[in-house]
Amino acid sequence: MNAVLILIALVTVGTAIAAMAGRNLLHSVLLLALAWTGVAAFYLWAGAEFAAFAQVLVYVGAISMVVLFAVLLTRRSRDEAAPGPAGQSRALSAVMAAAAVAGVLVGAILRSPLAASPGPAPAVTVRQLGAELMGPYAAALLAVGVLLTVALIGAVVLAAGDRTGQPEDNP
Amino acid sequence: MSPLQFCLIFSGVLFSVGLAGALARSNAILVLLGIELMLNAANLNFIAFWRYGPASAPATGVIFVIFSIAVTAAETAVGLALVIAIHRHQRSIRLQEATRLKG
Amino acid sequence: MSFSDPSPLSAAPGASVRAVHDEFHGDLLEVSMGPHHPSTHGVFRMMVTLDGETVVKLKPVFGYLHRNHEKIGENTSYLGSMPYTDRLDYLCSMTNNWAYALAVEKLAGQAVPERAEYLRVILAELTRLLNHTCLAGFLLQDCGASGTPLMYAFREREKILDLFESLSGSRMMCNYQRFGGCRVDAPAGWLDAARALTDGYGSFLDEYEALLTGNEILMARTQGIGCLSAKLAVSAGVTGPLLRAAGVAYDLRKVDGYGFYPRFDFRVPLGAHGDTYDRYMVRVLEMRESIRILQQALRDIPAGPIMDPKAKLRGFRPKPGEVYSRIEGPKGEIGFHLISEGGPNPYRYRVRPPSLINLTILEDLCLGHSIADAVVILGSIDIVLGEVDR
Amino acid sequence: MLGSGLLQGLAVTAKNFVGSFHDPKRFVTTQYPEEKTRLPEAYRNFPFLVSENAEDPMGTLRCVACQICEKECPPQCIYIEKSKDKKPDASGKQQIYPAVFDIDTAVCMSCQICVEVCPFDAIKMDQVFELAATDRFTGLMLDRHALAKPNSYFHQLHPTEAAEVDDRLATERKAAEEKARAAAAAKAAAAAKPPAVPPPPPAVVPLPPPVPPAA
Amino acid sequence: MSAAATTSESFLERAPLLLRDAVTGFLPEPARWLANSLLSIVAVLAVFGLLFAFLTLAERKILGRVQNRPGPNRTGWFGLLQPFADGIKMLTKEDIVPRAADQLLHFLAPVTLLALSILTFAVIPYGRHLVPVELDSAVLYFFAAGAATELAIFMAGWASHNKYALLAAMRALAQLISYELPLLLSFVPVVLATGTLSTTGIVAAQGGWKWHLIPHWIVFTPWGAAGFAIFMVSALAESNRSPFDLPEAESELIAGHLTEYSGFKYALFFMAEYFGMCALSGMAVTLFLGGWQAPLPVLEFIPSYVWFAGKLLTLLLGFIWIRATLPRLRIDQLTRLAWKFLVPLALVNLGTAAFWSLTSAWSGPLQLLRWAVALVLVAGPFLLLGRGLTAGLGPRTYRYA
Repeated sequence: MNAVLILIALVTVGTAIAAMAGRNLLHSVLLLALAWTGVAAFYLWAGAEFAAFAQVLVYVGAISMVVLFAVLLTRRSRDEAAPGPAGQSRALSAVMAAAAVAGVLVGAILRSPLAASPGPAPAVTVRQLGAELMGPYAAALLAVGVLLTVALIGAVVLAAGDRTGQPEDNP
Repeated sequence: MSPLQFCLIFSGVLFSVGLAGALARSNAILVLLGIELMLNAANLNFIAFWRYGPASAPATGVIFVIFSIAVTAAETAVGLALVIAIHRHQRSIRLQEATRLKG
Repeated sequence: MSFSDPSPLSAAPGASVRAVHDEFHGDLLEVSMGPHHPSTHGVFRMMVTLDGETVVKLKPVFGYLHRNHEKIGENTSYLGSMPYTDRLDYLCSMTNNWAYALAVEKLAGQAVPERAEYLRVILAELTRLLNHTCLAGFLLQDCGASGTPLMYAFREREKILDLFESLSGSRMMCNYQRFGGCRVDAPAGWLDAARALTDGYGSFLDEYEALLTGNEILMARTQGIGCLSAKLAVSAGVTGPLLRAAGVAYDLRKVDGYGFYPRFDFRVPLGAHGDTYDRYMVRVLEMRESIRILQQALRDIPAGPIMDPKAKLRGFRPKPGEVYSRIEGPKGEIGFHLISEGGPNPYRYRVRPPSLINLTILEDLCLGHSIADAVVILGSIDIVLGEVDR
Repeated sequence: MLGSGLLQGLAVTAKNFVGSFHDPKRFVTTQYPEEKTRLPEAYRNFPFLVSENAEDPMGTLRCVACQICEKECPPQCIYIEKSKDKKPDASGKQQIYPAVFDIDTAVCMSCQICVEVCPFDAIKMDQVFELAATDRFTGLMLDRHALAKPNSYFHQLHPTEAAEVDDRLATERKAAEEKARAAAAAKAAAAAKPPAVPPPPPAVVPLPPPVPPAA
Repeated sequence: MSAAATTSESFLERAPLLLRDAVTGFLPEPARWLANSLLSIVAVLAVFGLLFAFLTLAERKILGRVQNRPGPNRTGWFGLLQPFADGIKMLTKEDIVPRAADQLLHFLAPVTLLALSILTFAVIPYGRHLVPVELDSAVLYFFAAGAATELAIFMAGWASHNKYALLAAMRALAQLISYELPLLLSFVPVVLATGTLSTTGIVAAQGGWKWHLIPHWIVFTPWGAAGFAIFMVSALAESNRSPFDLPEAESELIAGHLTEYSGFKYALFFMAEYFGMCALSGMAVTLFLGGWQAPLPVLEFIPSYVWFAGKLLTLLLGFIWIRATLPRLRIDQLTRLAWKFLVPLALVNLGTAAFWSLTSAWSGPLQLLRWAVALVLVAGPFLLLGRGLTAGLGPRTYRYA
């Protein structure tokens, strides 16, 4: 099964790099949708069926849509024309910083004695998940619900702008 | 290299890619997407430890991921609303130009 | 964001469009709808500037079907222009014929026998039924119904066209009226067939209204959309059902009382809002009134000659003069302006096409509404490009 | 209530769906090439030239090339050249005949004005509408041979009108004969020559048997 | 396809399994599993491919009859060969890609769309023993795969580099974002009542009859009927069918996202639309109409897959009937319908379902009270929200001069 895992990792990281480096914003978003699907594939591989489908539903089905919508709404903005020298040096330093972070992380991971427990994937049914969510995690669930509601309202308020304040000029 | 280590490295690389994107790009939407990628990398860790780590409560990792996804959805919604608001005021979504708090 | 347009009912046409335009300055999309587009009713083009889906500018472009009608009319004999009038508004050739014949008769001082006058009223009202039925079908097609209302409309229209065919020999290009009467008398059984059609038309309208008039989607798509104020309608010279839907009681059948219309008892329906729904409903109600006129005319039509014996077919040269004559066509006031110098051809031949003049208010109606509404509003104006472009 | 209008509409379409299986008033389409609708008598399409005799159409054309139709035709789709000589027509009278008579059916708009203005009832409207041609210039240009159809064909297409026309022609011919006879008699009387001229032979040509129209 | 059949069932019920075993029975175990999976893929594709072909014909015939005309009747007996003639026509047509188009996305869009819509077929239980893949969270899988289809429509619209297509892409996105929510919310009560996300489990929970007469289908409860209605309206919108066919509104946007597609790519879109319609109808049957369960105990001798097919076809005919009747909504009305009507209704319905399952022990006169309360909870919000939605609209009276 490791070959599958390596394939998933390669596809995910590859699409993510292509998305982050790409010139075309829309291609980036679509490639990222692919990367998110790769992450979902990893969840599926690991046996977390529910999380995988939720990932696809939320990321590919909703978030990428909203992002695409935002891209279309802002498509005429005057940027992304040509990164100036400042942009290039910034990109270079950003990549270097990220590479440093990656180096630290990988080094740390490789040095740590992380032995995988050889057992099979822990089986978790939807019913179990539901029971957990309603039992020990009920408070967290409520908090997330409140957070989502607040975020929704906030997003609407932010995006709607101040249309009401405008004068009604009848031609 | 154990599978757990491989998964963690996978997640670490994904995190770095997201970080690089978030730092390097000036387009607000792409920065947001880089952050999304970093969050995903974190979620990968949850699942990896849930799968290979020492046995804990059976559903903990998955539940964390589910919460994380929900929070990410909220974050994206607010973030994109901000991007649109910035676009409305500045006619641009370059973060360098979004320097004023008041439109 | 254009998708959150709160309620089109509250906005007068064009209201706050400029404000939105300024806010999103530069984000406009210019779409050329037509000349080949499924719902521009012919070779008509709308240069639409869209903000999201909202129309902020609309420029009608026409002339693709220009055929030099008026110049040909100056170089053809009076009779020779008659078949060309069929092709103005090719859905309503009978009323076009009548309007033209009326103008020439006025010019030449030609009398018309009683039976011919009755026949003209019958044919004009049948034409009105035909036109309004078609319009209702096309309007619903523009609203996105998958052809069903249009097919029902065409099914009934066929019956009227069959009547026209058996009377005049042609379904659409009737070329039936002559100066001083009608070309041929109705064949045996024609009047009975017309009576049967008239009596059955009410039930068709009932069914059609059951399909559509109470339909919530249709109401949502048409009520409050494209409101035409009475002021704008009058100052733009709009006539016909559009004007009456805007609440102005102006029907040439009542105003001029041409033909034998004063002999018939009928009412003129008036709208209150001037929106697309009113335009649709006023036409439906007009059809019901037309049925009443038809029933009276078919009851009262006398026997007798169809053509004034003094009328001349060949060598027709009216004395010098100038006339303008108009009738209430299904689409509005169709008029003919003729100047004679005593020759076989008119010196000046000019048509007042209702479609063209009604079309001039298109932008005023569409501003601030979405592109989907623009299509429906265009449909509700009821244009025929043959008449717009001539 | 929201939705009642929609349900009403659905009921109407359902009624039509069912009705299309049993109600001929609703189901009105005809399967065209196999099944043809009956054309009304008044139906008109493109003009044809009436000849008295099916055997000799060119010899018995009613047209005398007066060119009124050519002049009156609104789209000017008729082209006529008069003959230089005269030939006897169906009644044996010497007449000018059309040496060329072309109608461009690509231009013709089927208005029937040529029929109305013709003083000789020589041009009438045909009912053949399946006229597709592979060449739009020559295929739709009909010459006098293609245009000539016998009177019996006219009778088939428009029986009422044809009977009227025959009546009228017969009366006119009779009147002409009467006039000729009267003129001859007057002439004879004026000449005051005792032996009377024998009456001319009857000029009525028996109608040819009806032939089926060229479909 | 799994689950061993018990021999007590009728031969017809077991026939597909027997057929499968006859084909793959000789193979050793791992290869057999693979062969069985392949076989079910082939079976699903063949059945739904043919269904697609004849559904297009049925749609045209029914539309024709509704419009008082015969519909296609020239190719073959009753026009039965029409879909194949159309297919050949589509295959032989020139494939045109606009020069300015995003070539890769323009190609990928129809492929992605079709692939995703085929994916959704995997978890629908077509019969007692006919489930291609049994998943614990099958319903979630179904909607995850279905949600991604709109991405493909967006790709098509954007890649065409055409203004109409771009407008269609915007509409498709707005439509998806709006209708995903009521679609998901409408089946949550079902999950609540059955306690499972597995399609087989949901169907199994709807088995049995009350008084040997009324099946325990979810649609026969007040909240189930409301949920079914919400689900079907949202399914209409999700599958871009009339009256919600805004992305390809032909009277406004020519053909929307399909404007620049021709030939076989166009056919793929067409196929995907019908597959999506079939899959959503199949899911509606599974969630609300008892899946493959027979409506009456005496009718159980008819194999389960026949019942499923019957219910599926009924829903599909409903889709066609609606298409034949209704005009199209406008995009803002469409989103308003979703956010101001369907979503609140679905949320209230969730409460109704909760009430229903909490009071499942009530009996006697309390049972009547339970029905009354549930009906009020369903009808009240419907009437109130409906009034809000149609505020300012209504039939008018006209005066005469």
